[in-house]
Amino acid sequence: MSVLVRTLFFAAYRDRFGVSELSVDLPRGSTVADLVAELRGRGAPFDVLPEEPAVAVNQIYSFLDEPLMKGDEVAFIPPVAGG
Amino acid sequence: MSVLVRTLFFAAYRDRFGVSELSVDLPRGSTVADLVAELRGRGAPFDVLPEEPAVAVNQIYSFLDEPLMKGDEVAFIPPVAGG
Amino acid sequence: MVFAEVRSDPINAAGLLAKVGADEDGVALLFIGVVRDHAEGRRVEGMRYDVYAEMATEVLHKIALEASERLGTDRIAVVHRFGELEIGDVSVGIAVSSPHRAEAYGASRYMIEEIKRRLPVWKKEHYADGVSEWVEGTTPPGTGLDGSTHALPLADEGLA
Amino acid sequence: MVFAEVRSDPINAAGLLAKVGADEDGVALLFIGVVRDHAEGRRVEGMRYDVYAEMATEVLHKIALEASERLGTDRIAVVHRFGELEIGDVSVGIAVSSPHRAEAYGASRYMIEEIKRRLPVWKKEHYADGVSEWVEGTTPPGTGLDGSTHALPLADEGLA
Repeated sequence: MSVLVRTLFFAAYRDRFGVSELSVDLPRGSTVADLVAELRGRGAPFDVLPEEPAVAVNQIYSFLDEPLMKGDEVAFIPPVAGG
Repeated sequence: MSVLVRTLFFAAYRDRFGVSELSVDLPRGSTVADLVAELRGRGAPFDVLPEEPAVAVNQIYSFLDEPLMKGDEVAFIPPVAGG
Repeated sequence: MVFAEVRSDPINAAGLLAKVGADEDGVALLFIGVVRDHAEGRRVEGMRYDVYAEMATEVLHKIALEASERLGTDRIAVVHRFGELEIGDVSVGIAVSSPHRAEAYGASRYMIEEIKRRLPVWKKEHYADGVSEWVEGTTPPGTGLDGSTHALPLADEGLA
Repeated sequence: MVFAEVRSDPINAAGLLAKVGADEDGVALLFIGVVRDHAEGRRVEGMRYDVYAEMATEVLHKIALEASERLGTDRIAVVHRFGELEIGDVSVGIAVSSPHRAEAYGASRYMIEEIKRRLPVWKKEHYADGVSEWVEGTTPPGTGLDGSTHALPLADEGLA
């Protein structure tokens, strides 16, 4: 049993990874931290992801211990600079 | 020798006194305080002038000990309410 | 260049914004004072602003110059209206622009506070019951004997 | 009624003001953020704003609702633009109106500060020398392990 989540990359992340979106399969019970570890484990260029990046799960800012469900949208949020 | 000054009344003062402008003759060496005393001494309606009103001499806010010169414009300034 | 004006014609708020702004500015701020339909719980139907025009123009310009120090730019346009105004009419407009926002907010707020403190302008509210009264205001600083404020008996006697 | 929008089309600042205002309001305040020609001493020729559009719309609306509590009215219109912008283009517009000025200034300032703190928007500056770089931003609160901010190695590696 696994959980398929949709990850989104913006701005500097997207430029660096060359993709704006990625589907990632995770073991059931995984958290955002597990997703981060999975991505970083892929090596370059994903290993430049911080260990504790800012994320939004389903468009809500979340902590890294947030459990992930099937179909969740996890966005990696580089430091924001609006205004 | 006397000093002729031009006094201006605005807003509530003007409504109360029925005039917006008055020429007043004062002894040489008079100050704004002397002008106030002269006006208050005329009795109603001028006696409702406060003893220490806000004034502007030649369009600059002034204290009551300001000496007056011939031709000075002395405005009695009710509490302001712009904006 | 600082622009300060006291006028009886309507204020064009968008036009004020157009007077400020520069390529180096990151923000612009427009404050608008509007005649509202109530005051101290009473229904207001309109207002008359009286002004000591020559002095007010000078004072407004001085306030703008002071604000310019805070703003860090001279891109300021401020206009105060006088005469008969209706609900919704703009009585005062203040536009500023500067590279950064903190200065813009500070300078804008400074101007409206100083306008209320010392611009020689008075307003008479027209209430729904037909009565009109001068709004109780603020004694400008730097007046009187010692700069302190004084209760004006005129206000107490309900000079309307 | 609070209006919050993230859009790629130009922002009509005067139109924002027209969305607020009521007979009971004595003031309106319009804040405009504009693309300026310099940043940290470098000459800027333009800018690209990226946005997480669906989330940004939600966050912007939430910020406006929070500001509404401070303002005391729901007369707020806020728009953030994304896409390619030129010098002088409006990137953000915030209009509020309320009976009194202190609340208007407070709510307006609150919104721009919160927009900079947590709106999922990023800007890439185009410099005169042909280089483009993502502007170093702010890690939003309520993220990471404990809500603290973290230096992002990405920024240090000069990801442009």
